[in-house]
Amino acid sequence: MTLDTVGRAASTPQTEQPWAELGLKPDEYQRVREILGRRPTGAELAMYSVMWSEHCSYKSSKVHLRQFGEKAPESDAMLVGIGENAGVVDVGQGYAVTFKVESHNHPSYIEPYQGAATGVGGIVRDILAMGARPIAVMDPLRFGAADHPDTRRVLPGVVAGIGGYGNCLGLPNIGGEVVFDPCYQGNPLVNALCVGVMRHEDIHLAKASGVGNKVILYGARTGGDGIGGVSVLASETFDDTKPAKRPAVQVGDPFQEKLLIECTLEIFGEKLVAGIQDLGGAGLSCATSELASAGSGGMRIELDAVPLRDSSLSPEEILMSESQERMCAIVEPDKVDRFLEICEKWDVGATVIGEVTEGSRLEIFWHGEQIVDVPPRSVAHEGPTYQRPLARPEWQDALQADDPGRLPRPTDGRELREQVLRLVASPNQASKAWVTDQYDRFVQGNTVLAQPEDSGMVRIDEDTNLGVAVATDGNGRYAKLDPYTGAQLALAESYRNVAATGAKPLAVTDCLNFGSPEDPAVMWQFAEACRGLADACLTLGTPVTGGNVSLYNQTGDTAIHPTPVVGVLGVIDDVNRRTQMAFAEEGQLIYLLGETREELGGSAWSQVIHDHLGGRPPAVDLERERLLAEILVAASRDGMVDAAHDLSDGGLVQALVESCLRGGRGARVVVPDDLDPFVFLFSESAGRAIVAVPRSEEVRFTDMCGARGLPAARIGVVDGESVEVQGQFDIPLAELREAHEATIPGLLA
Amino acid sequence: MTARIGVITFPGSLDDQDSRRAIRVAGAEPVSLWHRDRDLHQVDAVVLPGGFSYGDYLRAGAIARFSPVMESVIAGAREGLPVLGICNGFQVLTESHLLPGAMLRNNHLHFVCREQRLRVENTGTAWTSDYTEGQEIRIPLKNMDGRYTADERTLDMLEAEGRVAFRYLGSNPNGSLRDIAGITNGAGNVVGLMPHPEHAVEPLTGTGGTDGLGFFTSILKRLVAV
Amino acid sequence: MARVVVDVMLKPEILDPQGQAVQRALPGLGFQGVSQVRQGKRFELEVEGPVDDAALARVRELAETFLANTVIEDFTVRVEPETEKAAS
Amino acid sequence: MARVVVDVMLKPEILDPQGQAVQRALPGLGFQGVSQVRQGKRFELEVEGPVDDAALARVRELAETFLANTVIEDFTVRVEPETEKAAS
Ligand SMILES: Nc1ncnc2c1ncn2[C@@H]1O[C@H](COP(=O)(O)OP(=O)(O)O)[C@@H](O)[C@H]1O
Ligand SMILES: [Mg+2]
Repeated sequence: MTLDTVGRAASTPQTEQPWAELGLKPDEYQRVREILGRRPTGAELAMYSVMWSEHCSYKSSKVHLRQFGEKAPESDAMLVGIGENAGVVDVGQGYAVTFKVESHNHPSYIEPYQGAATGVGGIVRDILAMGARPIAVMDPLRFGAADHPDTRRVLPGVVAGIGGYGNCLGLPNIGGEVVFDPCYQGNPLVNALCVGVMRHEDIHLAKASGVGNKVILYGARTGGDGIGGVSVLASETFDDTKPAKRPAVQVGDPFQEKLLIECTLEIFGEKLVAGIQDLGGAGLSCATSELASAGSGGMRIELDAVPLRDSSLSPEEILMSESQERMCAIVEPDKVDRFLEICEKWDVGATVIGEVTEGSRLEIFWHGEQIVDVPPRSVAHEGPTYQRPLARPEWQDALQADDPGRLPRPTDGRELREQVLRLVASPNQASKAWVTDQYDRFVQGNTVLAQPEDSGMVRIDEDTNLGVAVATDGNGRYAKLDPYTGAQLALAESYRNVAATGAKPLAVTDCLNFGSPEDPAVMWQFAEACRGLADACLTLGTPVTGGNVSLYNQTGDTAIHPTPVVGVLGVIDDVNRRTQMAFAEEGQLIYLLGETREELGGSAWSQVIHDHLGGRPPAVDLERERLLAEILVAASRDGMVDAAHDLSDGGLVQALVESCLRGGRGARVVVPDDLDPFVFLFSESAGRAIVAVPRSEEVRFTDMCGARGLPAARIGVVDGESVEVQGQFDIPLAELREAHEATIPGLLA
Repeated sequence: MTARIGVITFPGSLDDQDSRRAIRVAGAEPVSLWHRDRDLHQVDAVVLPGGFSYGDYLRAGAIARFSPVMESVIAGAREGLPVLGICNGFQVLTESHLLPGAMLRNNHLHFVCREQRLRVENTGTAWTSDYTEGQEIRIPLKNMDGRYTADERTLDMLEAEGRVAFRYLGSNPNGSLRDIAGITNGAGNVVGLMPHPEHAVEPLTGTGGTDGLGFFTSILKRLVAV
Repeated sequence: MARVVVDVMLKPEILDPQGQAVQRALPGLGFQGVSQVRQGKRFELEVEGPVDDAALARVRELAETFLANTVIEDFTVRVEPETEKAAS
Repeated sequence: MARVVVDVMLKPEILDPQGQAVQRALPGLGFQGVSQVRQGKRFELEVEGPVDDAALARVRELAETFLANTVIEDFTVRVEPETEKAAS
């Protein structure tokens, strides 16, 4: 095969090219030809096709994501905003924190272990590329029905992969989610979040500037794995009737990544890099074009210099390979030797593959011949943008009209008792210890809170005790009923979880998991969710710093529930003041904060007891969320509460049971006069939490709530060996524990 | 002058930072040692930390055992240098034959991370003198390959010589034979265990206790007394 | 009773970190001249009854659907003579 | 260039939970008549130069000291004919 050089491309305009197979649309291919003024070479075509794929270019989502910037609240905390590998937030004392959540959904269905493992690896490199030391990971997960046979294949593999990779990297896993719903049967959602910390002055950006600076590729060798994975896997509806199309999946090497982290941090420490980018989706195509596009000059790459695992790879394949555990750095010439020395110390391969040039072109050579000559911006940042048609689904009205109010309710204490036990034993409400016990949450010795607490919390300074907290939440059932409100509820819950542990919420990351953007109904859901999240972030004063979009999560014509997953980062000045969820002290008073209305749409109760999804999700009151958070943070700081737990799916009774089991203490609770016991226990009204108040603090605490206008009702006391709702039922802790803890092991053993 | 305790970093070591912190909290001076460097820099004792040296590829601890620094550790240990192997470090010690037996994949095949109750069975070692015989402690456990195995003769010998230093209490977390959580060599200077005392030296982190601190205060007392 | 052996190896184009780690350690052990190491899994199945073509076909199916993930792994199935047992 | 294969299996008296887990899953997959499953490791070494007795002896030593832990594992070493490559 003759090499398709730039010269040859110019002289053979008629050559047929496989643009359609590579996922380009006719008009997209035409645009490439216009940009170049000729047909692209094979290598250029490869680059444009991966970089213009949905996954890399956000072509369907971009117009909606813009709102996160346009409506961003004023925030002094934002140091780096959307558009970089990850946003960076000021957390005080000269520290900056970066965090981001990403999806690895499709690969995790095909090869659960490696798909999930490489998902963790990818997000960790993103965080590292900002200049930060990764300090923790989290994993929001969603699977098909808990009792479906394929869930027994996918879930253990995913969990083992996340643990296998994260544990080996030495990153504590401090939280996540495990949700089951038949809608995720063929499309499990494997999202991974990483948090990193650095000093302000250590922030690094992905840009190539300084003519003559060297481009160094370091880390693993480039192999033939995952070629085209990014465009094919992430942008095509998964169709299991055609196994022949199954693309290659990458295998991760967490050990290599650990070395890459330590090596990179040492390189940062000696200030040896002018720009840096991780290699993720679209591999070298992405790294070189993004670095060059963001920088001031051009870039010249000698592709022959790339160390290969398989010498038979073609230049196109090298450009598209998604081999893991690689990074690309821009280094001043007189620092190259030291850079390579540090790599050698850590047994990390490193090679100079090119340099920053004058001019503005990205030029790539192979055996001395030019195979790429493109304006890098056109590849990296000027991909197509679609204003896809959107339409409110015609079934939306009927779904919302199907109010759970008509469902039969428990009529007496005996029925309530029975339903409480069914609720806490249901797969979504049951203990996730089977999963989280496979994750190292202690490594690095700074984990202050981890699962099952409301948020994970990590100390970032051992002398001052400064810390950060992160929670992630999402509820596809709420979002299906109303995507605008559903997205806001996800944010509200995550925000509340952070505040419940005593940290002040600062910033947001999100992973938007949806079906096919080519379906107007899905596109409407997506648009509504973006609008809802952007509006809510504005009101709460927590900017979106970055995130990820995963589309085409559907099997045939059936999309998953719209599932925006929202991560919130908070800061706490002194981690000694954190609030835990456990009711640990006999005699403390239990207060319910917030208002309880009859809100059962999308609730756990409607799902568990009636297998029902309909009506409207709980109403959102963001001002109330903000007030609740302020009270929770103040109460933690001033030592007014000993325990706090937010209320979300499963309502009050779920939270109560969790806090009792965690502390090994019972509770005696009285239903407030103005509430029906069933509504009191199962409603999922937002903006609520329960707290345990020492008697000595009661007056101070209630005065504060009263003065600020936050409803606070004393509902009971920490006491005994059971959860008793007076006049209704009494369930021994042992019975609750058995119900709560046996379910997941029973399903997976 | 306080004791200088070396902590080795192999490629893939993870809990080296925590081990150094624990040594500091106990009042000794941590010294970082590098796997490629044969020189032990005159440390008074050595900790082989937890983690996944060389990714735990091949077998946990199998590749690290051949690193240059281990030649010196093995030679030193034979002459009485106190050595503590935690988790992956314990695996390195068995692979190096400084301690008998071998470590296998947990019988349930999963990584397990939890608070673990242990009984201290031998307080005569360099690393356990600050505990009392039979004392119950709670420290974190986290591993994939923690199932201690040896043939019956070896097990009987360990029991007879009092060299089972720690035993799991409550449900056995990994299928370890005779509930063995850690052992010592005959001289008592080399100790290995699967759970992580270095994660239990301050109330705020780990599982929220300081039961692990005794390992580091024990060695400190012994070294300063010498 | 016969022993059927299923060997499962990562496909050649797939990264094999374990094999790589072993290979990198060899020179340090004074072992030269090994250009590549791949590490895979070996399953030994003790099958009751005759191992005829039908039985082998079933083992093959088992390997394909369960023992290997053919997205990243290849496998071979063979009947092992009941001899070579002892070490080395 | 030749391929030398080292198979490493847990000693028969050592519990093999991985093999057991496979075996336990078989009936659920509609697979009867397998009385035991053991899972081990297979190493493929591409050795440069001729694989004579001396070379094999060295691989055996490598297996003994490094690839297997003989406290718990047995191993076998053999030269593989360069043929059986493809899947199934
Ligand atoms: N996949 C997971 N990985 C880590 N932690 C998890 C995972 N799934 C759930 N958790 C943790 O379990 C606890 C309970 O989860 P969940 O009920 O979803 O919390 P909440 O309702 O407060 O968001 C939380 O601490 C959460 O972080
Ligand atoms: Mg919560």
